[in-house]
Amino acid sequence: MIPPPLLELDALAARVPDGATVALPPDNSLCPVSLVRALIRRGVRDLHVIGVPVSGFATDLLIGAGAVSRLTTAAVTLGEAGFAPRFTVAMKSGALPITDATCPAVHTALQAAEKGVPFMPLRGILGSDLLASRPDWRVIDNPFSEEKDPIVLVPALSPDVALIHAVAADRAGNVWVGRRRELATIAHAAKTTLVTVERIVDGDLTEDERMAPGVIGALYVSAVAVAERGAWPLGVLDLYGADQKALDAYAREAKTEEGFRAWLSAHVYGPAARAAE
Amino acid sequence: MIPPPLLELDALAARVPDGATVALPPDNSLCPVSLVRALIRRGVRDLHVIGVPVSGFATDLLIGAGAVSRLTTAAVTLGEAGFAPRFTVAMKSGALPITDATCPAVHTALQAAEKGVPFMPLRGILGSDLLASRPDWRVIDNPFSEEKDPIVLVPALSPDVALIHAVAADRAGNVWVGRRRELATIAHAAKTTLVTVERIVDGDLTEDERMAPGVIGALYVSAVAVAERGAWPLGVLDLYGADQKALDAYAREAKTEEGFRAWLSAHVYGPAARAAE
Amino acid sequence: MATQEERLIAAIADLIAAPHPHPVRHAAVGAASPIPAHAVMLARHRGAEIRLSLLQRRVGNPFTEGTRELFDLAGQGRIDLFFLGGVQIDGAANINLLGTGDPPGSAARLPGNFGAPFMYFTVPRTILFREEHSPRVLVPKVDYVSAPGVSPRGTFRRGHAQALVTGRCVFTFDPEAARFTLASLHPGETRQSVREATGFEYDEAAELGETRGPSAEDLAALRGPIRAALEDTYPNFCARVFGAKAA
Amino acid sequence: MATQEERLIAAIADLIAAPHPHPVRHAAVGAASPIPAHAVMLARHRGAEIRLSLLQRRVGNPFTEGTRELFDLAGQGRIDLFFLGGVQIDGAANINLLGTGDPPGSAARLPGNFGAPFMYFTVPRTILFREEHSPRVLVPKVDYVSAPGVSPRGTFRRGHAQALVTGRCVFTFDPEAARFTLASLHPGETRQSVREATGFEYDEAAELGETRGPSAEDLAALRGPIRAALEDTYPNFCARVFGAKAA
Repeated sequence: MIPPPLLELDALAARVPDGATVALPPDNSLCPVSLVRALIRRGVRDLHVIGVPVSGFATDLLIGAGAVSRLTTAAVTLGEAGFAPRFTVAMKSGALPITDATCPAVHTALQAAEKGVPFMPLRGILGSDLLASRPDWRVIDNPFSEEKDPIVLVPALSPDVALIHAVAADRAGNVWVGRRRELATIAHAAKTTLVTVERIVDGDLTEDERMAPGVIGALYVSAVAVAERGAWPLGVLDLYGADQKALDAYAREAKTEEGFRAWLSAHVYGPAARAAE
Repeated sequence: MIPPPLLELDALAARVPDGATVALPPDNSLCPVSLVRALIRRGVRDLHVIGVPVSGFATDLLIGAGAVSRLTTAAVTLGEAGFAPRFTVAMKSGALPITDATCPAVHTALQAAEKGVPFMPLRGILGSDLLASRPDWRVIDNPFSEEKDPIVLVPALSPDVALIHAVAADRAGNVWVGRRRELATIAHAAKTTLVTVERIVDGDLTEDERMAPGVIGALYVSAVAVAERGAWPLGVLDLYGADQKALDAYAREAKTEEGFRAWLSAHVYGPAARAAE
Repeated sequence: MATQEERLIAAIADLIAAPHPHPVRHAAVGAASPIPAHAVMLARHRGAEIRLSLLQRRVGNPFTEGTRELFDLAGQGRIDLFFLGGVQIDGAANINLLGTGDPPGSAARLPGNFGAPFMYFTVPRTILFREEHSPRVLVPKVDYVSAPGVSPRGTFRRGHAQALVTGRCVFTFDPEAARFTLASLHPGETRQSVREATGFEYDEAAELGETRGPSAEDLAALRGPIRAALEDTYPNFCARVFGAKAA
Repeated sequence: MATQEERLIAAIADLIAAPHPHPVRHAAVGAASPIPAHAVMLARHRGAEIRLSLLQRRVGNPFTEGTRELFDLAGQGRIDLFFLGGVQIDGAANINLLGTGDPPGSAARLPGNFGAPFMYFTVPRTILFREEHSPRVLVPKVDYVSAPGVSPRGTFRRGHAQALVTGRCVFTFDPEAARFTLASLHPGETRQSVREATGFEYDEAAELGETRGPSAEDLAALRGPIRAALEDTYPNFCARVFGAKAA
């Protein structure tokens, strides 16, 4: 029962291979932005990014940095800050192949992997152009219905790597994500789960009945790194809110390639950015 | 947003109609024994009891009291106290129709109801006599496989009533069950959820990020009653352990009809039993 | 004097209270939908017993199973009312959240489908809301169907659009005919002005009145207790519509 | 001097460490299986890196998603080793947890299938364990197949029984032949005594030695640190097998 290793942030980023299928939580759900910055610094390439179920700031950074070769997601948005600028540019230029989805289908695909079944059904979707664009989905007649009852089957999705940010890890490698249970589903479904945390805590989180319900158990966790304020400029539950000014500034500046490069220089490559991590 | 009503225990029991399909958690998972005793006092009849995923002490009481007309479960046991005596007698006499299951199939059936899909697939089971005994299950060929790949489909199960015991309820009707997330699944899947709790707490459990992960939200809760030590002789998380002596005594005494009646007199109908609730 | 936003809020609150085979006990509203959220709160203030789940609140949101719970709730049939919009809406109530052009998204790419392809089927009442009422939004045929307005018989579907509320009018929707009917005009609009701004065909109610605005009591509630309840969730909207915060 | 239980623990620990295409990184053990739990702990004490999940511990169990998590873990392929028994086991490694007679359960009804019909397929290594070794347990054909020992090609199955450990001997299992082979005899047993106590047909290893018992270091570990670690989970077993608790 060796616990998952506690690494430096850059060493954690080094565990994401080029070409991997990488699942990322949405902006409001413990998104590991520090880790994404470290990935950009290491020059990661050719990622297939999965938005669980939607994508935002972190994915827009990766797209802008040229690290994404395919995107599967139900939507890409910066929320109140508006459209995701590098995503918008990439879609306009046709440079980024996208596999559109819908939120519950992303959850369903991950839950199928979580349960170890090859597919799960999902209501709705019939008659949409989304369905027409997903040859990997199937429509069957519900075998339990006397009458014709078509239903969509979504195949299981097991990402190579899940990247998540958590509030805390204990020394056994258990991590606490609170009510964001979709992060647990990502970790259960993924082959490898890399976690940044705000801090390391003493004791065993699974031994505390009050904390245990919000824990992802160590057996799903491949490695951990500490990244204080590791979701910035996004927020973490009630620990800190999103930095709306920083997000608004990004949404404005990153509309141009030049502005995006300047943002990277200041916040990803700059000595201040490195020192902050 | 009227919260679910806070009732007396007997009034809660009155909300379980005769003939209902009733889901009960296992002995180690916040089983509402006080409520089951109240049901027996009110003379409930003709229940179809679902063990989620297995059955124990509470179900044995209901069987002995003649309240059960069908049982669907993956197993019936008193754990360390041994076989469930009234179940064993009922099986021997052939008086109790049983639909055997397997633990993950019970979870799968409830999760299908939780997601609002008519079925979910499940691995394993093929070639077992269990499968042969479940004409309500289907085997299809996995539509995503090139090669022959038979897989079982389990239909969704939506109990009429879920009966659960929780650590606490707040005044909005949110209840805290901690890591026993299968209770949340039961509540999500059931049409009506009746909850006994150890105590009522101030504040809103969903507003506390530390408590929220263990909460079943009020919108799933139909009514609440306070039942202190409401799982006795079973235990509740780290609040109190199972009363092994009481369970051993029950397992011994309830082997005969006479002994079971004596147990009911002392612990269900007796004035002391009523006064304790 | 009511603002345009307050009028739209009142119009939607009227639709929530309108006779309908499926009563609203639970409405869910997304982060980008302040007007629908205020409408649900106004309907409650007027006496309807409705649970309102505000999605994506950072602190204290009602869900304890992550973002999946909303969709599970809808799948269970526990959400009675949801709001959808789109970059395009057509006369059969098809909605497009993805983008325009051929291929879709080549002219303008929007964020994406979100949960619409699922919610439009599983929630029994949908109110379509799009403030911009122009021929580029209300089109004869959407460039991309995120979710269809109607489905063939034999398709699992709990309901359809109840109505479409725009900055100019209220349309009701008849799923049997797969057509909208102009039901009321906002102040300053005419049959003609709506006809010119609408790219799809629709019917007109014989009696075509003005959309009922908010009462004095509605306005007091919106600017007082409802604002107080929603200010944390929609700070920018509240500041813009209701003015600077009272100290 | 080792007790019978300590010998069985050592025999199972040897099986866990035996060469096998699927290494054990994570074993799950149920509440009713103290001997397998101690065997995993002994294998760890001997140096294997194995995570042990003790199911149904009231406090501090490793699962945070309720009882479902065990089965999800197995479905994901994250449990490498599980232990199963049965009221009957036959020569093709079919197991019966439900009951005997015709119809099954009419002669003796056991608790039921639990997770066996799923776990036997999804966990790559199963060690069958039943202390009673008699013709009524080890039968030619089980009265009820809770889970089959082998499956036709094309059936999703990660593995099979690795071995069957009883109070008399160790059998290994060959899923290709669907047959057991007597691999070692516990002290005091002979080829003949096992043959007479076994209701199913099986093969015999050419070299048939005595089941290796626990070493002095094994015994010290079992009676010291392993007991200390498992005492809370299996109090009755520890008191019976290891004697009164040291103060």
